[in-house]
Amino acid sequence: MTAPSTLLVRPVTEADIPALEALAAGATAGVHTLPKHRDAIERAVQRSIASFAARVDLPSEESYTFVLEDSATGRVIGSAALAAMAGINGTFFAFRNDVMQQVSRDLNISHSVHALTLCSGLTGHSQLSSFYVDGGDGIDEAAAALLSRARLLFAAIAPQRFGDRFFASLAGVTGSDGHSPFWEALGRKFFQIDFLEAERLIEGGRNRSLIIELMPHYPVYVPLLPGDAQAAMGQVHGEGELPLQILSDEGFEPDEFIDIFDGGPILQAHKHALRSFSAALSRRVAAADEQPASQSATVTYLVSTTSDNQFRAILFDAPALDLSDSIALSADARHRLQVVVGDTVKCVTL
Amino acid sequence: MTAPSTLLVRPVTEADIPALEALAAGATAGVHTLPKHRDAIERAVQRSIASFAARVDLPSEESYTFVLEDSATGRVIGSAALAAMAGINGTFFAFRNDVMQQVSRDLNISHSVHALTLCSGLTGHSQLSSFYVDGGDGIDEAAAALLSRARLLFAAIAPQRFGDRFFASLAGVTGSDGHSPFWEALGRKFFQIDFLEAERLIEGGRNRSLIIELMPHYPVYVPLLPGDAQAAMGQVHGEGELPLQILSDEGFEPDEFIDIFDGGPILQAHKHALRSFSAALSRRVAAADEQPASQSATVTYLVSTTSDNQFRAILFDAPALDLSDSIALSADARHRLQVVVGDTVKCVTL
Amino acid sequence: MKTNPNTNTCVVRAIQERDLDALMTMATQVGGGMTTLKPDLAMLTERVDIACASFAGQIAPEHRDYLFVMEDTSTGRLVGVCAIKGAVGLDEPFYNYRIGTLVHSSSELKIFSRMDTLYLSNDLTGSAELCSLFLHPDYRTGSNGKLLSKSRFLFIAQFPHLFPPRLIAEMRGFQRADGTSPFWDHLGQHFFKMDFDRADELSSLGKKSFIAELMPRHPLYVAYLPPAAQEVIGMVHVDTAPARRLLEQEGLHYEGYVDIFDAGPVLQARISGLRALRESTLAIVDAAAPSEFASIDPVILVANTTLHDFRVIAAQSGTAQDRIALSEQDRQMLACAPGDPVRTMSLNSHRK
Amino acid sequence: MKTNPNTNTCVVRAIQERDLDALMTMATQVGGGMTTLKPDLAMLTERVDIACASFAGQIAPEHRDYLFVMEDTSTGRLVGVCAIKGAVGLDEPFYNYRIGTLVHSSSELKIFSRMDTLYLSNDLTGSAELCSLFLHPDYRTGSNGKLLSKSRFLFIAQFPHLFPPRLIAEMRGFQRADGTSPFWDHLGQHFFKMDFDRADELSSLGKKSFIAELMPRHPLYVAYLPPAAQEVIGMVHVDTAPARRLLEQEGLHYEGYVDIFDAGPVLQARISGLRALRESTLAIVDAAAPSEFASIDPVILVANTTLHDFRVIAAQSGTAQDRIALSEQDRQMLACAPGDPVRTMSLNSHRK
Repeated sequence: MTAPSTLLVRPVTEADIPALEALAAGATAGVHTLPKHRDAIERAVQRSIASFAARVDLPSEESYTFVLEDSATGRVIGSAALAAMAGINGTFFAFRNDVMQQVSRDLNISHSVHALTLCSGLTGHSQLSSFYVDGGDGIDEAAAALLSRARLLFAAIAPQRFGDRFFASLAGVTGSDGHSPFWEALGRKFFQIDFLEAERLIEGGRNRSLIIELMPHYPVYVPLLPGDAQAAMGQVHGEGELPLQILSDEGFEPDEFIDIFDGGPILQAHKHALRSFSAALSRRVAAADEQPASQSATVTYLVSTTSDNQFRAILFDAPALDLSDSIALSADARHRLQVVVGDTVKCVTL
Repeated sequence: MTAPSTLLVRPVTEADIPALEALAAGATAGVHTLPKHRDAIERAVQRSIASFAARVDLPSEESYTFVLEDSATGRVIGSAALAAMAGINGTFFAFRNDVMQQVSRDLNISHSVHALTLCSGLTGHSQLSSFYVDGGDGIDEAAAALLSRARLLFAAIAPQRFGDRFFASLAGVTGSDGHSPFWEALGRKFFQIDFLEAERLIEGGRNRSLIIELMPHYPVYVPLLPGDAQAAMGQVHGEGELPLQILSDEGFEPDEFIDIFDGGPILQAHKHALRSFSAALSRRVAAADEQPASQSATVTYLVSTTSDNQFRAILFDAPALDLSDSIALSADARHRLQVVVGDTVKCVTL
Repeated sequence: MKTNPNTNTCVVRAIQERDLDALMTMATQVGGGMTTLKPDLAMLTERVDIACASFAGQIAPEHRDYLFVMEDTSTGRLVGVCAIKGAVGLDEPFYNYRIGTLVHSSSELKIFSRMDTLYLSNDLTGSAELCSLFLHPDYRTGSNGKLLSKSRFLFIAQFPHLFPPRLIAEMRGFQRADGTSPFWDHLGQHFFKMDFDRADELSSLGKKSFIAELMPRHPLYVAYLPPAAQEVIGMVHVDTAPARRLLEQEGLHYEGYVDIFDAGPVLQARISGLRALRESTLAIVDAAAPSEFASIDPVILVANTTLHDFRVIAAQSGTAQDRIALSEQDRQMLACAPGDPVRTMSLNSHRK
Repeated sequence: MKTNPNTNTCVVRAIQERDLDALMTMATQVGGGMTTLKPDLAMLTERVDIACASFAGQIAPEHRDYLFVMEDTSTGRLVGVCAIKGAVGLDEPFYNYRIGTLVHSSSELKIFSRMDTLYLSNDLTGSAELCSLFLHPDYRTGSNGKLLSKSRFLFIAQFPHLFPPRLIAEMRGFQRADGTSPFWDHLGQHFFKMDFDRADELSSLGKKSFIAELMPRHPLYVAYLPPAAQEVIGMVHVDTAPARRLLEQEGLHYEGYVDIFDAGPVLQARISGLRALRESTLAIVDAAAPSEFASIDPVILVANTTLHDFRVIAAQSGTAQDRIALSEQDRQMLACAPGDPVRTMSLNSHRK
């Protein structure tokens, strides 16, 4: 497979707002978490611009939005965000899936019961969110991986902007009508409204005080939930399978947390477990014509700048870099990254 | 520092029972968890012998007891145990120290409150316990490290006998009279007896159904505990500092769990984070006179056999092994390990 | 005028050691569903011993178990049994679910949810308990049922100092026609992994540590349960409905406590709020010839005032000026003589 | 014989719109500790409007707020106020701690611990509430205090269909001499990080979402608290003890619910169990000359039967054959005439 040679991930700009509106129109309610309405999009863009511009020593309210652009056409075909700390201005709520041992030695009984506890353990972790790629012509997997993982390359070159742990909440199982079996069994009993209506009111957030006002205070014993709600726990929506695959390859793992609304999986990782942190290589940029064309097979790399206020990332096919201290980039690639020969870039295999 | 050259760690045998009784007489109640009475010692020895002899595919009820012997005198000067799975025949109970975010956006209030929840999350993990070295002449730190860490070398050569995660519960703060501030604030209210009496009755176990009968069902809010009990949470007893240091060097970390009785720290690690697993080297045994005496500085290694039914471990000073595929052992060392030239041993730096 | 012969030949009285065999016979007739009266001779022997010691005042009030039998004095046959336990839950924990309310409200979303919750509780620990009521089918006529059940309230009214402030009665919960319990099937079963009868039997044998070991400890929202289980919370077994009505007439109420296995209601009262404590009165016995009784006289309960040989009858008579005329037969059944005090109360409550 | 002039010139009556200024004046005299009667004109205006609509039957019973004032008819001055809320907790959650029991028992160790626990609860949601009682210090003589407090029970007895089954009254909790609360200092303070007065004020303003946000949600063992905090659970403020006794005489009981901030007790009753519903009776008014009154007559409470102009007085009189003789002054205070029905009840309970 050859890397798509015209793609570029870069920070969002104000000029992207119409394109983001168009993207949002194609997104599925209750599945994709990108902002939907003009004012929410504008707020997110302004916040991202301010976040990239800020000098940051410790992560705080910053949230970074990236867009995937086809530089051949100038068209924005995807967007994704990375929040420095989840739950800013509140608490990020999730259900922790605890296991309780049920043991009676006298009666020779031993089994385990799961229980979901509303908890705030993910507050302050860095959060991947709002991932969306226009799937009009079918989503290119490499393009999706570039967009998703570029966020983590950014975190790797600017670690002071983020926490030590990252997570991503993936869309849970819903029907084509937006019916969520997990919501029906739990959230509806407390919110008394439909899943999509709740998501609309809460704007997809998990940090609102109304959650603690409305959601159950005590652990929810899983055996008491209907079968379809139990089955939905930790299961990803069909449209979340590609993001799940990309993040799993990166090093994320489903852990003990699930989403409080739709029961979707929450993937977590310590940054040291992520390939963008542990396996990315710093290489000096060379011009492609400085070296003889290699006969050996090439590897597709994500290549990014190493400057956190001029961040860009592309895909590039190159011979394996393990034994080289430089990467030969084509003029076009250098142009897309806005780097020159001698600059340093981060490279990680796709 | 030169490694004590007469020490040996080996599986316990029936002949060690009187020595274990003598050791137990010197141990401090409520601090050291080795069995105290003849019948308990006999049970532990029989269980260890059966465990070492068993062919094990999956960890279960096995518990392995090791002794530290001064081979010059034949005297047993320490013992330590490693249980394949904690909480066998029940549940291993611990307090999980949860953080609850207290946020009221309207009132601009944000702080966190800790709460202790009785939980069984450590059940099934492998447990280090019963560590004790006779401190009559002051405890030799290298000897203590050999005894403590030899258990993990054993686990590394027989991983199928253990779980993926290991933990050790260290003695918490108690006064010279056995008074535990954490127990006074919590356990006493439910057990209505003194700390030492409770430990005696329960034989140091944390897997008894009477714990679930007596201990609090609901999270204990830490701010409600008296100051001295809060201060004792996660603090190690003076006699636990050396074991804490040894295990920390090995890769253990204090995590979210503390002991339900005295509030002492519970250290945890995934086996991949332990030096005995990740940094131990397999080396062929050479005779010390096969190689010219090295002029370079030596490093003290823990060296163990690689046979799980003939397990032995010693300390040995050798030149750094990184660039060598063998270790030159003296005749005495080979004798203590009962290995011959050409055998394979595991080596990890002290 | 003649009084009802069925009524007049039955007396409820403190059990005696010689009643053991007849009690055992009755226990075999009880059938399932009453865990406190099983045909187990060792258990019954112990219980009769404790009851005799209770009436003799030989053990502390909170350990007493007052067992009463109904005897048909015309035949000497024992035809019914009932009991009052001095206190529950002092040896083994006494568990209930308490139904509480939690409100979840968001002014922002204009949502206000008022939700019922089940809390595992031992709140009723130390209460006195009415239990072990059984009347032989042949005698389920006239006032016998009321006499048997209500005799206990006269006992409490006569000896209130022997009782704690609260009195309870556990009612058998709803069952389907096949004997299964929807509440158990949708709740307990998930945690106990055994069938209802087994759990009920273990509990009745006083082996309650398994409850502490297996019972879910956190409060549960009733809304988690399917409608079939929600509906039966606080509902009695169809056979128990008449017993429930009798107790409610005497001042017991369902206050939101239910059985942890079948969600049957616990009825409860403050002792001081019982009808018997408000309405029963002492009267002095006069001798009366049978001809003095008129059928217009209401049926009243009459008890003697002796702890060790407590006796209650239902008599057709009336009290006036704190005196009561009793026939010789009634006086014999009560083991009392003219001039003795007796405690009387109308059989039925006058208040709605 | 002359009757007590203080008593006889005071009437408790349904508030009217024209009473607003006088109510505001009274509210300034109340001082701290009563969160439902603050000298805030906008709040009082709204409250009087709701009260007038309540007596006029213009709003649903559960949203009503019946506000009564005591007027000294000899001067026209308002000297007291009291209220009954139709229901609590239907707009904002109504929180309490409920005190329950948990038993921890191990037969192996022969340990049996019976422990009190605090459960955060909204169980009392929907109850009617007695509140806002204030009597001017100049009038704290004779029967005035009882008249003011107990007038509400006659109202409930006259209109029981307007009330839910349960009635409650929150009592101010124990405070130290310096006005601080040991319960708050050892419990709420840890979670709210504010002082008691601020929390109390926020709550009284109906801003209760902070409680949901900050309150510890899990049941607490009382044993976790230091003795100073344990001791005051269910204790009233020293100034509130007389008010508590009055309510207990009328049939309210402390049943284990306390305030979440200061642990002051909530008194509660079934409406049907109130003394007023058992003992108050209707009588027809007869005209009586002052000379007919004898000082041996007991003081009784007399109320008219009109919802929109409900009035209660304490009169020295007696009822016989369902008739009552009232002086012209009394009849004027009650806005009733000979031949009208009135509801009467002895001022003091006859039962212990």
